[in-house]
Amino acid sequence: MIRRGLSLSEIIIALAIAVMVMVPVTSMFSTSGQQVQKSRNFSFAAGLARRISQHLMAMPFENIVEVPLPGLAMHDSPDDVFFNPLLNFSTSQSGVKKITASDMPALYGFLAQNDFKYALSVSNVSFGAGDEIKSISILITWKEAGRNMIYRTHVYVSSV
Amino acid sequence: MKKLFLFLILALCLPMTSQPVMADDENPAIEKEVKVDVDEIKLRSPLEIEQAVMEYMLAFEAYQSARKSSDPEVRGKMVQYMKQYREAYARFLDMMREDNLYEPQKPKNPAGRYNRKHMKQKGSKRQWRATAARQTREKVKKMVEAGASPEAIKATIKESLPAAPMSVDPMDAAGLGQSPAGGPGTGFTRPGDDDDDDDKTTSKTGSNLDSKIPYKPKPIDGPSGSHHPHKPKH
Amino acid sequence: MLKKLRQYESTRKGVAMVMVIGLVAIMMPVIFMLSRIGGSQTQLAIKYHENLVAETVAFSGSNAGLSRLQGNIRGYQDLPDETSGEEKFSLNLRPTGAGFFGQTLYFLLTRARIKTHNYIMMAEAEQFKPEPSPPVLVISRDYWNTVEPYEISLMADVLSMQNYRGMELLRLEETRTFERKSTEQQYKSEMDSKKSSLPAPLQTDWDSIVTALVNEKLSE
Amino acid sequence: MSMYRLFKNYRGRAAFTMVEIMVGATILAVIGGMVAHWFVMQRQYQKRILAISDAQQNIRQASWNMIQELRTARNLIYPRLNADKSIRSDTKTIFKNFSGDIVCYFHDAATGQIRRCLIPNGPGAPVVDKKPVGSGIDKVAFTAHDIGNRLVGIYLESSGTVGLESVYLLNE
Repeated sequence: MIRRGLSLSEIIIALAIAVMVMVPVTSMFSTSGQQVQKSRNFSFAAGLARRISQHLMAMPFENIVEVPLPGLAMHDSPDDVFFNPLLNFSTSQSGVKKITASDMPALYGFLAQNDFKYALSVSNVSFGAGDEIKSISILITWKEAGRNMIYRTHVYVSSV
Repeated sequence: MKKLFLFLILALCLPMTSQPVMADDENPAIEKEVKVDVDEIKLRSPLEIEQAVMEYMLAFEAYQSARKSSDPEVRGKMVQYMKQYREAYARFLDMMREDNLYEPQKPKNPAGRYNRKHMKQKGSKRQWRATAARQTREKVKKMVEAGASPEAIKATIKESLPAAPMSVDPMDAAGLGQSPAGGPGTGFTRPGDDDDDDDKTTSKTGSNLDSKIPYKPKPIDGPSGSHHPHKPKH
Repeated sequence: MLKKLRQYESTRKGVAMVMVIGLVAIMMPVIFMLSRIGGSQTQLAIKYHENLVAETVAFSGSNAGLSRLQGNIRGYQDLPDETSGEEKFSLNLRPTGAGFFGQTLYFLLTRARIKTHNYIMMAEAEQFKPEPSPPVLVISRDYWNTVEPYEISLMADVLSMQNYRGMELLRLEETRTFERKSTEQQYKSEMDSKKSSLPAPLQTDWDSIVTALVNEKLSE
Repeated sequence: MSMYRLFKNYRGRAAFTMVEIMVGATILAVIGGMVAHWFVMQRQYQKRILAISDAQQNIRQASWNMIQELRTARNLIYPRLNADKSIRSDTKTIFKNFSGDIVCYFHDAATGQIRRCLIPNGPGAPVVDKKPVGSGIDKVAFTAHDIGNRLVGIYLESSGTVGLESVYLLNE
């Protein structure tokens, strides 16, 4: 019998197999890219929620109030205790930096692009006979590839 | 005559404002693990101890009131209030260290240890009064909210400290015609009995509390690379 | 004709073999590089993220526990796990003794575990006896944390934590005693003497820092 | 038939011919070119993704290291609110840790590292930790937010990625 070697169809099949191997690998790679972007937003949101939870501990109890959905944006927003003003390297009020396009362009761009917002849902809870504990749900919302995303955490702050 | 009258008032009012507790409701599982040298313990005057506790408690109340206030003036004094609380608490801890009632690396049970010695020396436990000094706490709170200076608060706290021991030695009380559980008509109860039962934890074996070398479990693969975040650097 | 065809066939075969060898030579490193890049990075990212989330949950749980104690609820030994958001935390209350006003002294242990990441918060506190109207006074002090995989419901583990913490408390006692026993002048000169050995960025503001330290120095 | 001939017949050939190699190489060159182009594009994309991922990683790591110690610290010594009660930021922060010792985190812009320095609250010389608490950090701001000196905001920036954390110092 004469050995004919690899036929064209064999090569095509071989190539097809190679392509079939490559496609998932490349798609896996592009998903890992998306994953990184996604995890950046998620992790940023978790950081924001943590930040709010920490500020709640330090602020006067009675000032902890509801911030209803759809929530407040962090950029171009009026002063609050959590995000604005954000920085101040000077020794007086005049040097404060807020999250605006002029003060902090990079952060402003990122927040505006993803439309990051925060909301607080506050309820008084009573574990005993006292009514001096606030149970606070912190919600961070943002938009990612046209989808609405949410990160939620929960803290208790007591008045005593 | 006046003194006798005052004494009677005190004897009648004190038990009404405070309640006796048997302050040795130790956690049996933990106590079993902690070696306490009873002979080393010093029995200081109870009044001195009660004053120290009352002082740090009231100082904490002042600090806490300032912390929760929304008045910037009041909040501005927070740092001094905290300093006063820390100082008062440090004084109390010093006292406990001197009397061998407390060691930093062992669970705290100062009243329980005091009573062990009391028991050994006098054959009975001292009856401590449960009081959270409610009225004084309220007073301090109101003063802080009204913007009193930390010095004024400190002075008020000093003035409000008990002048006579709040706790009772059952033997002395017996000598004065009082029963250990309180004289008739004083409304003595044993509040420690109704809510302390849940303090008992189940005993688990294995401890090295008294060894200075800490028990070291297997480190987990933490990303910081160190298996203990606050390993003393000294 | 047949001979020509056979020659042609063998040429095709050669081309195919060169291509196969070549493709393998090109593709293998590409696939290798791609697979290397995606995985490890995302894994590390997830690890830290989980660590931080565990910490947040434990913190929240500890707050919840202390709030409950202020509302005079006790007996955490038997409490089921609770959640903060979607993550679970467990609480354990371990009374260690009594204070002179009959207040309960205890540790409140809170543990959050996300996969292999562990975060335990240990709060030492004292709860004064209930008054007619709660919430009661709870003085919570000395929070301490660890990432060791301790079981907060096991006595041996809790004692180990107490032991570790005790070592740091011994140091606290030293620093506190140093502050209390030295005069303002002594304290200031000790702090001033450190200036020359500080890294450059600290030296610039060190004088004002010493002023703050001296102002807040504990005294007898 | 000799063994050699037998072998040659069986294999059909001993080596590739020039034509075979040239045709194969041409096709490979075309494919290789396409792959190389795609590969370069991917590398650029990867670099961007990796930069973001690294930046996130740097931020998370630095946050985690600092938050753990700050959480159980006793009070903030520097920075503090301005005289007019406005917030105050700096590239370093100094606080008393759980054991009452003085700890400083400071940013070294030249190396992009955040370093930790332990200053004994008592006799003894300051020691800078060998290992940085954070690296690859372009900008840092520690901001005092609270008059009680127990709340510090942490702003971290690494290759355009930002982290906004805050820590409340728990110890009374």
